[in-house]
Amino acid sequence: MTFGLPSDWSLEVPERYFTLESYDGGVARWCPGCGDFAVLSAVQRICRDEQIPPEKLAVVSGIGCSSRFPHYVHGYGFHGLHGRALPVACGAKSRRPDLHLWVATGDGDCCSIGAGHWLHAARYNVDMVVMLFDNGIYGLTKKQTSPTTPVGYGTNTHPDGAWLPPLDPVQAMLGFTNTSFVARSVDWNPLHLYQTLRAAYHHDGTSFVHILQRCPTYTGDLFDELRGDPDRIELLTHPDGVPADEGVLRLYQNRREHDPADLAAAREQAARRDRLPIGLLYRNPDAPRYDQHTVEGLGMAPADKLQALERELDRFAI
Amino acid sequence: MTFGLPSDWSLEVPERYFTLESYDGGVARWCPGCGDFAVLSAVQRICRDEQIPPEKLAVVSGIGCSSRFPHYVHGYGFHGLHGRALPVACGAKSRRPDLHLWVATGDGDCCSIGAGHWLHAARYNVDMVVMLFDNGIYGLTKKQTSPTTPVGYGTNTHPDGAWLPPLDPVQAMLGFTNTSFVARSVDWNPLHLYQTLRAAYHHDGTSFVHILQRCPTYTGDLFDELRGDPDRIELLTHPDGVPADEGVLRLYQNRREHDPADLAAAREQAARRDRLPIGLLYRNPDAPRYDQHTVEGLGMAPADKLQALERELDRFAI
Amino acid sequence: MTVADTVAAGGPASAVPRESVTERIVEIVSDSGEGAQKAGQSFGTVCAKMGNGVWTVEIIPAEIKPPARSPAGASGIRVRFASRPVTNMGDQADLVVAFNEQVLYGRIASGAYRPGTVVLLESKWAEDGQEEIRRQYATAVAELRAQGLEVLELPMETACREVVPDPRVGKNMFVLGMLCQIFGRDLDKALAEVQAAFARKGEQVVATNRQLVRHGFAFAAARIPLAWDVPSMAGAEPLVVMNGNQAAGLGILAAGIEVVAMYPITPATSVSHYLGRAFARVGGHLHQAEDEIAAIGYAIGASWAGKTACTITSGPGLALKTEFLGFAVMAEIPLVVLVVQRGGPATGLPTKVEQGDLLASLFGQPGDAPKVVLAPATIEECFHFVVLARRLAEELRGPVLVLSDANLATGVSPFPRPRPDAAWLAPPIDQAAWPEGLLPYDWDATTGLSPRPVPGQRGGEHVVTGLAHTRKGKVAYDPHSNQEGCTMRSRKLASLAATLRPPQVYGTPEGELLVVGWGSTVGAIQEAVDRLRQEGHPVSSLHLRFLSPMEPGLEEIFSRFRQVLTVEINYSDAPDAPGIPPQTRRRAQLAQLLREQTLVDVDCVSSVPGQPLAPGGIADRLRHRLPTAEPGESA
Amino acid sequence: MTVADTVAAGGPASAVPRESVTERIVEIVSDSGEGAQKAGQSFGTVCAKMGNGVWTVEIIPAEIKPPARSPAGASGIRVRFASRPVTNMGDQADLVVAFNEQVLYGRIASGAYRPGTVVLLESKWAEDGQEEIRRQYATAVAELRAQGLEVLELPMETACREVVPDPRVGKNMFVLGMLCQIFGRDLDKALAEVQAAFARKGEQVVATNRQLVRHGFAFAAARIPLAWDVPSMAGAEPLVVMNGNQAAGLGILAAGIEVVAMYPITPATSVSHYLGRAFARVGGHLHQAEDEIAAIGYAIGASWAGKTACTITSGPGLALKTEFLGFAVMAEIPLVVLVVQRGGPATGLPTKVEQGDLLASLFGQPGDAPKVVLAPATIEECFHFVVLARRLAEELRGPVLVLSDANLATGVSPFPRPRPDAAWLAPPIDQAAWPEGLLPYDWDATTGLSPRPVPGQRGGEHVVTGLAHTRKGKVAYDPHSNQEGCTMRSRKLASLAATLRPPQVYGTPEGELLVVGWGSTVGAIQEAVDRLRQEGHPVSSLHLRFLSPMEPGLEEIFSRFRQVLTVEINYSDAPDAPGIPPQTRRRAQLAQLLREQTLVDVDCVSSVPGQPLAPGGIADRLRHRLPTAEPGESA
Ligand SMILES: Cc1ncc(C[n+]2csc(CCOP(=O)(O)OP(=O)(O)O)c2C)c(N)n1
Ligand SMILES: Cc1ncc(C[n+]2csc(CCOP(=O)(O)OP(=O)(O)O)c2C)c(N)n1
Ligand code: SF4
Ligand code: SF4
Ligand SMILES: [Mg+2]
Ligand SMILES: [Mg+2]
Repeated sequence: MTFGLPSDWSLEVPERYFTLESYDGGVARWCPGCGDFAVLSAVQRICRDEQIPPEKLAVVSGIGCSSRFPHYVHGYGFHGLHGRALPVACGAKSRRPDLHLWVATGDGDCCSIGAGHWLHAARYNVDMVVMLFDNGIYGLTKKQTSPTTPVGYGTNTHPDGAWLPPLDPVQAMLGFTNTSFVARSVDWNPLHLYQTLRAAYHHDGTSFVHILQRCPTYTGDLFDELRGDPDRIELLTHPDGVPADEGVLRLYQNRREHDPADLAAAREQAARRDRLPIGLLYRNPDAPRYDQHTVEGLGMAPADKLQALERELDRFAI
Repeated sequence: MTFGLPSDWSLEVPERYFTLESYDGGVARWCPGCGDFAVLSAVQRICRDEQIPPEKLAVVSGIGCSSRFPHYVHGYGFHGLHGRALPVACGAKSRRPDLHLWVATGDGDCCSIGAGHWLHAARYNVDMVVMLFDNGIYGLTKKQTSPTTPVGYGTNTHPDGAWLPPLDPVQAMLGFTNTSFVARSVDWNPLHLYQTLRAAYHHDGTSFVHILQRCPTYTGDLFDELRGDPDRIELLTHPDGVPADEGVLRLYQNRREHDPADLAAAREQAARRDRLPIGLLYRNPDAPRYDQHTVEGLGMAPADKLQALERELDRFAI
Repeated sequence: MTVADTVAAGGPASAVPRESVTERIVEIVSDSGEGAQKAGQSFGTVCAKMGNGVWTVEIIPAEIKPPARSPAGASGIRVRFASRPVTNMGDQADLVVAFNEQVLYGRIASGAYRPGTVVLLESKWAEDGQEEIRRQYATAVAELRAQGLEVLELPMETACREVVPDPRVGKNMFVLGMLCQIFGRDLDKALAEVQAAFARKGEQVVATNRQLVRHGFAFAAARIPLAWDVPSMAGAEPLVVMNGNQAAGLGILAAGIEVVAMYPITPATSVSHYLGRAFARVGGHLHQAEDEIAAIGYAIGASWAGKTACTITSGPGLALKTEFLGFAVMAEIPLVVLVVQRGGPATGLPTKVEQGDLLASLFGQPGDAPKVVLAPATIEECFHFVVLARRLAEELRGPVLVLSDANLATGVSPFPRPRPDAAWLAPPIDQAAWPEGLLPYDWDATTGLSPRPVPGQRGGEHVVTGLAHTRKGKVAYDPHSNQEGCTMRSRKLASLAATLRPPQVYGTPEGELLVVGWGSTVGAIQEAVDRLRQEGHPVSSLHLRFLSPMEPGLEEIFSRFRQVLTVEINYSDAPDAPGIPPQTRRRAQLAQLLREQTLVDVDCVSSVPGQPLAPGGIADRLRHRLPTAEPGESA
Repeated sequence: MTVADTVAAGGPASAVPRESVTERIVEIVSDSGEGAQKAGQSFGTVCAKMGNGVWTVEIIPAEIKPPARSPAGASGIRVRFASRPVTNMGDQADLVVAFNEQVLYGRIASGAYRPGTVVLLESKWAEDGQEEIRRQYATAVAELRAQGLEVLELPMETACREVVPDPRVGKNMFVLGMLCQIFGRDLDKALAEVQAAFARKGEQVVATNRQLVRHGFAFAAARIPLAWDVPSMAGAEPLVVMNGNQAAGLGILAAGIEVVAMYPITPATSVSHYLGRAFARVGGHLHQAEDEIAAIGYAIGASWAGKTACTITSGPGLALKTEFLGFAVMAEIPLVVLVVQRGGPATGLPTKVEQGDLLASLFGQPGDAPKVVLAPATIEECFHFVVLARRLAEELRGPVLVLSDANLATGVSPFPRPRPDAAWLAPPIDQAAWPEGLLPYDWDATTGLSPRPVPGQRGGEHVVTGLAHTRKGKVAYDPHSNQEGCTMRSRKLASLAATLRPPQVYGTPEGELLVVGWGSTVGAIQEAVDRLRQEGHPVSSLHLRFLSPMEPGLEEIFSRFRQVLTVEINYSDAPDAPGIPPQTRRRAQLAQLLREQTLVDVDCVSSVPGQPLAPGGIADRLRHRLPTAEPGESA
């Protein structure tokens, strides 16, 4: 067994520099044109730019096309069960504050089977980035209705079109208790995606990023309108928000100065149906973080543990 | 087997009149002073006032003190699994539009283990009343932290006080997609409770009623402030809202005319921390109802089924 | 002149006499999206229409869209057809049409071909623009020949160009034509298939594809020196052709089930894809739930409030339904649970074949949860067992599990058209007044059976609960009530068992070796038994369809054989593995049940390749356990 | 003059000589909230301190606050103490103190008393204001006497009033005093207990309660003609006294586990109640998750990222963890799973005793999920098995299930104080660089064991997945990889089995009947065996602690007995039940495993009363299966 070797938290000799290749987990096996590729390279670039040691990189996912994500990143990956990425991630972080935690989850994985964990993950607010890949469909299982499939959109389980109004993940998250960071971006704008994910990475707490993700294979036309007419999108700007590059500003002429500290305004923006707001909707840097609580007692010395243990036994001694 | 007997949907001879006793399921076994008693009698009174035939009464619950509810109502009861009342209720209603459906669920049952179903039940919006018994604790299992336990409140799993901010069910529901009715009442005001549940009963769709429920055994002091000082409560009034009796108006001097059609206003009210709004926060009578879709094809004649079946087989014939 | 030589030489079909054979296995392999599967299905249908027994199975790549020309990306179809009914995909292929050489590697790795298998290979790669591809192609052809495959390089795309600008769409129909010529199929039947397949896409498309079929037919006549005939079998009763998931879907319709609640999961999902289109036509309601727990909860709610509902899933979903299954047993709610097994444990092998959920189906629930477990052995039984399951669920007032698997789910084969009967349909919901004084759990002391009051029945008001309860449905924690409840629920299985007949032995009723199987392996096992018997080995087989309760008389049957072993597609420790003493050896799942029940030393031959079993493979693994046969017996 | 007569007559203790006996069973029963349990626990501790073996178990009503004076509402405690170690709650009580007569009915129904049991009954009801109550009381006393119970009516509350205004709070300590007098207990020890118990509540409260104890002592001396002595046993090694859930909690501390994730469920929750207070003191983190799936997911996440974590649950929660348990097996994540069994199936009997989760623990997962399953037999083992489980989970790189039950969870008994060892603690998380070229699943071909790279280890980067995978952790769907993975995971159990020794037979190594048990029944079974042997029956017993893999040598042990049967608290069809042919008889859970493994015709004596087994009850059920004993043997 490898256990029992001396623990060493500061093994960093010699100085290392990480390139994009340092995070390359091998050929990604998504369909040509899949939006997941864009997210993958954005994350790899952030890791490079932040110089995250690969061994400190923890990527957790559920099941789905998007949940294949960890396999394509060089680091420690946890490709778990459908819908269960968030509890695993919270547990992983509970005693490992040193790990950089990213979660990849799909609209079905997070909002359908994982919905209960999703709501509670917001409450826990542990420090991680949650990337919600929303392609409006179940991809891996070949085109069944997902909670975010538009009404009337034909799928294999609803050939005559989905019946229920599509779930709005952003409005839902803004209703959850203790949500501390909610942003939205689109896979087809790498600049905005990068800046959004990077802002999420720098937020202390759970950063939810709702990513509109193209699935050319099953919902190729889903975002045609948004992509064809950038005016259907409204760019949220603010000094505390997602920094907007030149290119982004050029493309999205509709902008709104939105203070991410204002929850009511965030809910209002999220509820709009005329235009789709992208950028940072809400951020509360002061929301309590469960992971600050869970690390208590970390690294207590064995001798102290044994002493405390004897004291516990004393309570039951006769 | 009892099957195969002729079906008969209109057996109503002679005229029947139902009294409170008609809905009496036997001695309720809650602790003395438990708020559940008040809810039980309110529901029984509504059944009497609405003259619901007991055999058409379907009461579904999960597991918990509050989920013992069906046992104490004379009617058809489903005392199911912890957290799973809502999927069962939706299934029960799917082909039985004639049943009057009530769901009893606790803050743990609905908001913790049942959270995923809760969010999706809002989307389905089938016609039923969902009574969320919120005593801020796990009662049946003897005082463990629930999602709604206040920060710092001592429980058996958190003797030094709950750590996470308590989940706000009303704000959550107002963020869910397709929520069509959200109200709040308190067990210690029978008049308001009755009127609120009755309004819920008359709403077409899923009516969520957040009931602040006393648990003298484990959280006896939880609502002292609210009960001691009625001014901590703000009564929501509106022609489309919960009708307020004299007694209620006398007790609650703080009132606000709130239009339940206004979602933004509802979210604002729900977010307030100075006073607790009770009454109808939100109502959308036009939200699509899944149960209007699920009944399609109901009662198709056997002969027609066999014909259709032959046509199906033709598709595979060679 | 051998096939090898003629093929090597090439030349017209007329160069060889048309040889009559009893069966052939054909594959079409390609990159995904090249239409190989459509061509194969059409060819299979033509063969079925001409009176052959047919089994087609699709070859599916791991990813949704694998890169082109990758061995792992092999996509396509296998068609096995014969002069008798075909019940499985068989051993190695006789003929394969390949659109590129790389995909062949994937198939070879999974043992799909043998020396002598004829490969009709697209030859365009030889002149490809990329030097790399030209080299790959040359190497591959050499390697294939070295392995003894008979490779005939053909410019199929070039030929297609004479009909269509872009052969990528269309060459599949060209291949259909080729196969019709090679196997002397009735061209009109093929053209009719094309008509049907493309009707929706308009006259122009139909015309072009018919043209392609004719063209492929002519091309083969001129260029491919192969001519086989697989005579049809007697008997012209009306047939239907479909896969096991479609059959199960039709069974749901025929059973009069009105509510199916599911959550998508491979390989079960295609049942709901079928229902998504068809269910409404018979007035049914398909519910895609937010997860598997909600799906079974919804189905149980629907059953409770009215007609018996159904939920459909596979391994991981079955795991999530564990708690609710126990509830359905405890509260006695009728329910049909269709489990299309896949490779496990955990997410395992989502698209692959395994029979690994037997013990979980019987024993998954904490506490004692007796329930009925059935396993259809054929595509036809996928239909009829669902009809049966609905009835059993109501008569026994509880859940009935139907264990299908990925092999049945994806295999396509013809079977006699069912004759739906009004008696199969669920009766209307009983809303008559409930008999005065009759209790909600009026257990018959011997059978454990009891009638069920349905909401709406005046006087039947009661509460169902997952807690221990009395005949009145009242919660009770006393020793007697719990013992009685458990006993009554278990008694129901015994009362069903009493109605079952001993299973039929395939082969002679006594001998050296009895092979016991369950589920989709029946055809492969019986073919293996046939071969061994022809070699003179006294081998018979037994196939179980009821796993809980089991069919009676097994001890007596086993006693007539010197060896009894099960053949299963699930894990068992190899008997000769290092550090595996017999006492702690972990055996195949059915073998465990049989040993416990009969105390006979039932051995097992099992593995988890993720593939259906091939008759030849089974025969090989059994042969070395057998004494060498006396020649006499082979007659 | 018999006890009966003296008791009937009443009078001072001095009226009878102090009789020395080897054991006594005492109960205090009351409405809930009357402090009976506190009094009983204190009395038990006093007995333990005086060197007796002790087993106390609380009597818990179904509802949280049942109405007063209701038979179903019986709340209280049983204390069994003896001149030897006590391992179970025993048979019928010798003495019962009752605060009202109604609660006695509930106890009688569950067979707690026998003719001759002495009842010290509160007499105030005879003069109650309500005529109804007076009548109930009179009827009950008559009925109790008619059933042969020795009822002594005592004005306990009146007596208490001399010390406190409201006897409802306080009479429990008065009873403690009474019991000390009756059993000649050291009054100072009792007063010390009171001191400890009430210290927090201040001097005044302490003083009053000490006063009550003294008063009860005197009262008994003056009014109760009973005087017994239960001599202490030899050996004065330091002891601790606690219940099995506290022991398991301490085991978690002693194992160096730092993360426990759970969701509340009876009867497992009290472990987390203890951890809620104690865990932080050793630097641990208790996570109450949103549900059981999240709890095990959180624990698996914590294990994956660092130290082996633990999750705790009972039946319904175990059902929900089914899928994740399969994942832990597949991905090889160390995990400790503590299952405190209760009555099933479904919600079943939440507070009651059952051993019904054995098969679900072994076979619950779809696909093959080999895992270690242990069952502590005593409260002491609840502590040590958790320590063992953590080590096994790491060495075998997978989940280890520890099956406790409601009997161990609620029983309180002294055992030798453990001597915690630094070696028991989990080693610090290894963050050293991962050896160059070492694969993440470097399975040893024989043992299936492999070292595990932990996040943070440079060079060990890889992905864990629930899909079939290679030694590199790469997803693979090919036949070889899946077969190899399944084999390696199964091989791990064999390698553990190889290290196990055959279990020890209790009694002679051969004879007529061998009784096999597992879990919390060991004490009751061995007492039953003792009694039968005293009657001259050649009966022995065997107790299994490893259920997966099983301890070796069972066939050999079984071969030395004419009959082998299991005694279990789970369901089995009665052999003589109507319509239950032997082939389809559904047997007790361990019996099924033993039959499959040994092919010995292992029978079973099992039932689901929701109660712990009593030695007398077991002996009765075994006796009629035995030939009448030869007198000679009884020596
Ligand atoms: C418990 C369980 N249920 C169902 C499945 C089948 N399944 C795999 S992925 C998936 C949904 C994928 O959709 P989404 O989460 O949106 O991810 P995407 O493929 O679209 O990226 C489903 C239902 C499973 N693997 N496990
Ligand atoms: C699957 C499962 N997990 C846990 C439990 C134990 N349990 C029963 S009720 C309950 C929570 C009760 O709290 P709540 O839902 O708020 O209802 P209350 O008792 O407060 O009315 C729990 C955890 C269970 N019965 N089943
Ligand atoms: S199916 Fe859709 S989501 Fe999945 S890989 Fe292909 S394009 Fe991407
Ligand atoms: S514990 Fe609380 S919630 Fe439960 S019955 Fe008693 S008072 Fe009511
Ligand atoms: Mg998706
Ligand atoms: Mg509660």
